[in-house]
Amino acid sequence: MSLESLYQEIILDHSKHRRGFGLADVEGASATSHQRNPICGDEITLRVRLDDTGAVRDVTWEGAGCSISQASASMLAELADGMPRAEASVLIDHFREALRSRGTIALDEDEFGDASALSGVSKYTARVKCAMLGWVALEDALARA
Amino acid sequence: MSLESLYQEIILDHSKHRRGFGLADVEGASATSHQRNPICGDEITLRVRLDDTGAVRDVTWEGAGCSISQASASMLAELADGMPRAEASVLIDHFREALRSRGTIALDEDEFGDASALSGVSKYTARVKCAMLGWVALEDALARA
Amino acid sequence: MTRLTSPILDAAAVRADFPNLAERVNGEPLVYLDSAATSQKPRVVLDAERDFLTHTNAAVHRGAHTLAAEATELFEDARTAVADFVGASAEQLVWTSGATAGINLAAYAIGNATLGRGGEAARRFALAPGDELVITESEHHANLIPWQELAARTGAVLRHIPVHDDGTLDLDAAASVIGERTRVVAFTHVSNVLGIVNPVADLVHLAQGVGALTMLDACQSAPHVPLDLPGLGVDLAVFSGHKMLGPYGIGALYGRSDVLEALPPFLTGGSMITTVTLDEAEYLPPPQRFEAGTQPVSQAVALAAALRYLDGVGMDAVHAHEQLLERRMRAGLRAIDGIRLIGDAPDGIERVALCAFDVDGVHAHDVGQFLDARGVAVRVGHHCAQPLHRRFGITASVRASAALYNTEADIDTFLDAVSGVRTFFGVGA
Amino acid sequence: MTRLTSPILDAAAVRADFPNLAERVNGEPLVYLDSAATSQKPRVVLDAERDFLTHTNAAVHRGAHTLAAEATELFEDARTAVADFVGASAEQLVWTSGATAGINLAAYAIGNATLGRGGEAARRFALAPGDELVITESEHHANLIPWQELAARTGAVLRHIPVHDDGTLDLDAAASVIGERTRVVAFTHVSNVLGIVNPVADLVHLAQGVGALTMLDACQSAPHVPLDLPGLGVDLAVFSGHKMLGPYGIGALYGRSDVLEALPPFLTGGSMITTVTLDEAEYLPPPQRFEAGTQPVSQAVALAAALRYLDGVGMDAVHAHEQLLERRMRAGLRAIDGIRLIGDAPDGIERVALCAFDVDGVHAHDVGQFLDARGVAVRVGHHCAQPLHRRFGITASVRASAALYNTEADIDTFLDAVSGVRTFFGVGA
Ligand SMILES: Cc1ncc(COP(=O)(O)O)c(C=O)c1O
Ligand SMILES: Cc1ncc(COP(=O)(O)O)c(C=O)c1O
Repeated sequence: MSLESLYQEIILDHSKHRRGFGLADVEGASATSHQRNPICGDEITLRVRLDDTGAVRDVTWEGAGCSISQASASMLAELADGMPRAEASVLIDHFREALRSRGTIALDEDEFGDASALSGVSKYTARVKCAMLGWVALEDALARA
Repeated sequence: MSLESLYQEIILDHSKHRRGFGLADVEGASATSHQRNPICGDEITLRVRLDDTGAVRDVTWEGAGCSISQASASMLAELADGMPRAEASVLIDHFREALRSRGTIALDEDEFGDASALSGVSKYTARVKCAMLGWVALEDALARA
Repeated sequence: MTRLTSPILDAAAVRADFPNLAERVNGEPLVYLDSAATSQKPRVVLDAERDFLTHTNAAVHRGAHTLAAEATELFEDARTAVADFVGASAEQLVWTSGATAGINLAAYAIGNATLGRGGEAARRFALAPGDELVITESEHHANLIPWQELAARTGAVLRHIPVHDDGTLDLDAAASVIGERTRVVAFTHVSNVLGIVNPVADLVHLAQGVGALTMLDACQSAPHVPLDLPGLGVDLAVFSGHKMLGPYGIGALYGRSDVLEALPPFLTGGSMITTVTLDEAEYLPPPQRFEAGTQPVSQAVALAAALRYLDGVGMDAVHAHEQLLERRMRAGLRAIDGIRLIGDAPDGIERVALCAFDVDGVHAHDVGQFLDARGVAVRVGHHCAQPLHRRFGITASVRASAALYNTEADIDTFLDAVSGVRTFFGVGA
Repeated sequence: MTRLTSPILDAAAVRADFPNLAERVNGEPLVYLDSAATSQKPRVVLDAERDFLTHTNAAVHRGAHTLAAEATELFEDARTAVADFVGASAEQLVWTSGATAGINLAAYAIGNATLGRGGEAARRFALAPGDELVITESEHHANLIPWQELAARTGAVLRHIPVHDDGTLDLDAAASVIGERTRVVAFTHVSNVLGIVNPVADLVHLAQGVGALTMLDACQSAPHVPLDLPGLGVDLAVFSGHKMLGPYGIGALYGRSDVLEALPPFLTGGSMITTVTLDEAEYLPPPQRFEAGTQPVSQAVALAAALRYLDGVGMDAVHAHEQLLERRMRAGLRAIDGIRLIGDAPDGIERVALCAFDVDGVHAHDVGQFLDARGVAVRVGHHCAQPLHRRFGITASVRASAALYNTEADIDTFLDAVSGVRTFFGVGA
């Protein structure tokens, strides 16, 4: 696989213009999660609010990390907004399954939007944790909310 | 090397009719040494008296061990009797040197008497400690005397 | 690799997989009956390690580069394979440098808990003066001295379960030794001198009854009987790679998940932490928490190959084959004048193919030398079980131990040689 | 095997001895610049281990049989060879499973002395609350966390010697940190992030002045510079086989004889005792006292082969060659826009061929991935030195490290790749 298919334009773009970046006030937030990747020292803090209908709102985050982890969190913030909580959980499960598939399951563009560009990561086992970081944080935050 | 040249008749004989076996009374003895071989658990206690001229007298010993260690102690008890202390030390040094020589140095019959039959042991590195046991005990006892 | 479906294996075919068995010793074909000390290794194991080192070698868990990622995958696959072999899951399997290191890990982790390390969760392991650690009289020094030292460091008391004259454990005594104050019961699955399979279920039952932690030394069972460690109900267990067709320098500690979760670390260093400052460190969950520093990576890969080989042959077939050898060896030794078997329990007691014995009038060392001249490699000495030898009134014994690659002909050569010992040394008849 | 007498070695000839270097990665020839993590192994090392396993394999130190005697000889010859390589004698060399295990051995042995183990002789190592252990800010976690834990277990206090902005040790600070209460000074010979050779003599002088024990982490110096550990005057030192062309799962602890004689044991089990009862054990003198259980025998033999190989090439030639690579790499990196070298001490400071750096605007992980696509294997992350990274205001860096088998062409390929990083990721110019 070529480097260009791992680092697609859209990934580099999200890693530079990070959607949801900058943590919202804790007031009004339903839950916060802090996650880190001990291998590279990357960290993320992610905050989420559930609205009256139980839908995911205002996914905001902060953290330092490689372009894959930053882009992935950015894409997630955009994608999850407005999603019913249960749907978000399913989304995260599907994402994990595809990323762990060692390239055998692609991320569907209809389901994952921009994040479908992360399909290539699943061939790089050492990078899967980078791409998962924000998603694990959202999963954890939802579990606490 | 054949087993028969390791276990010569004279060795088997000494191992069965052990000269000096049975520890003399501590009274009158100049020094005692206890030695053991941690690998096989063999032990020896050896006692020696130095007479007025400083000669080695009454080498007696007790202990359990393989036929090589028993024969070697028996031969030593016989050989060292009446020997000036300094000569005994040289004898022990020569014995050690030959046994560690991996078969390159033979034990001279004039110097070692019956014990010269132990030359073959030096080819069996694992058995050198067995043959040395009594000699190390005498060396140690002389150092304490 | 040899794959057989028959319950009894084809020892000749298996032998062909082990290059070392073709050696000659003192001009005689090698009859290797010292597998309880260390086993020989099949070609697939040597190849697995060399392949790894020549194609994939790189440090694991810490690299973005391709070699490191491949090495990490092989390493973690090996963990799963080894865990599988003993019925466990990968998170329950901690790499160690061998069984001795695994038992020390447990003893020191408990010692660390006693000194307040590991926080709240570890408090259940902390020992108070007068607490009791229980072992058996038949332990290898590896499952004895670490507990002596732990007792000496903490003020705990070491007690032991005696063995009967026939080598079986005295379970009545066990029931009274294991009591209120017992905190750990550490025992061997199979003694490396007696060859008897201990009644694990009974001991686990007694230990659980008083809330004591159990540690099983599976060194001498893992290569010979199908193992299901979670099924046995023990909290911790250890085994060594080099005794089960694998390389030196690797072994494993199995632990129940809740026990490993709560134990504080033992060795510390790289790759077992999350955040480190100059003042303190936070530790990863198990198994990584217990794996400080560079792990024996190529050895892990090779050990996995060894266990796949054993699985290919089939542990049931291995066991059945070795039972044949065991009966032949024991019956043969019983029939030779002047031989006393150590712990010769009645037939019907489950055993592995291992006999330790004393030859009347001939020192073990001399017996070993005599057998060696005939190409028969056995072990002589106390086999790191001095208390057990003392119990039987001897300081050393001769031990013959077989493995899947031994044949009935090996046993016969051995027996024939043993029957000549006393004549050669001029004792007996 | 390659033998050269010229002071500068023939890297192409050396390369041919390393099968792994012929691998291709992502379609590109492998440029392996991750030797500080683990080195590649020459064919003679792989052969030595395989030869041992296929011809001599047997448990050492405990057998009367021929194989066991041969194995024991090879094993003890290996000890002498490895001791020789660092200027020590065989009794001063303790086998360990690696450097991490060696440092833990020292820290736990001191902990055991503190708990009263080891009798009279060991009392000099016992720590009292408030006693101080000193490390440096640039230690690998392996030479940091074991001392943190020892401090936490004993009430001792851990202090550190800071580094200057250029990565060199602050010796003025060292002189004030090391004082009356200092009991141990543990420091690395060469940091695995900075590559700078620390002033061992100065630190030993300060430590000896207050009667403190010294522990040298020689992991990153042993493969690269001629070593004379007794000459350096340290009390203890460790290194790892896998970083010096040898196998995984083996390393050594060097100790001054009087220190090893007095230290109580750490790991306990078989082969390190004289007499064992159910209640207590008596221990052998060093080095055996510290070698519990089956040792990594084939790995010891292979490590000796690795060091004979290095001696064959000549450590002076290795050092001179690597100096060339070091200068080329550092000069090249300095010339690339947006690169910040970590601890870029002025020229003239002694170093090994290792550079860690930060690329402005691109995360280390991404840099590693980019280089990997070009076949260049480097390490990214904190390299088990989080405190040092924090000191320089970063969490991760990229590290390139060379060994005797790297060529100037390797360095150029690496530099060329690095110079393309920022453009690819769309940062900078
Ligand atoms: C300076 C330094 N010390 C200690 C270690 C630990 O060595 P090992 O992981 O082989 O135990 C390393 C390597 O990881 C190192 O670079
Ligand atoms: C029953 C038993 N336990 C423990 C050990 C120690 O194993 P290792 O020396 O591989 O650590 C052995 C083998 O020597 C053994 O037979």
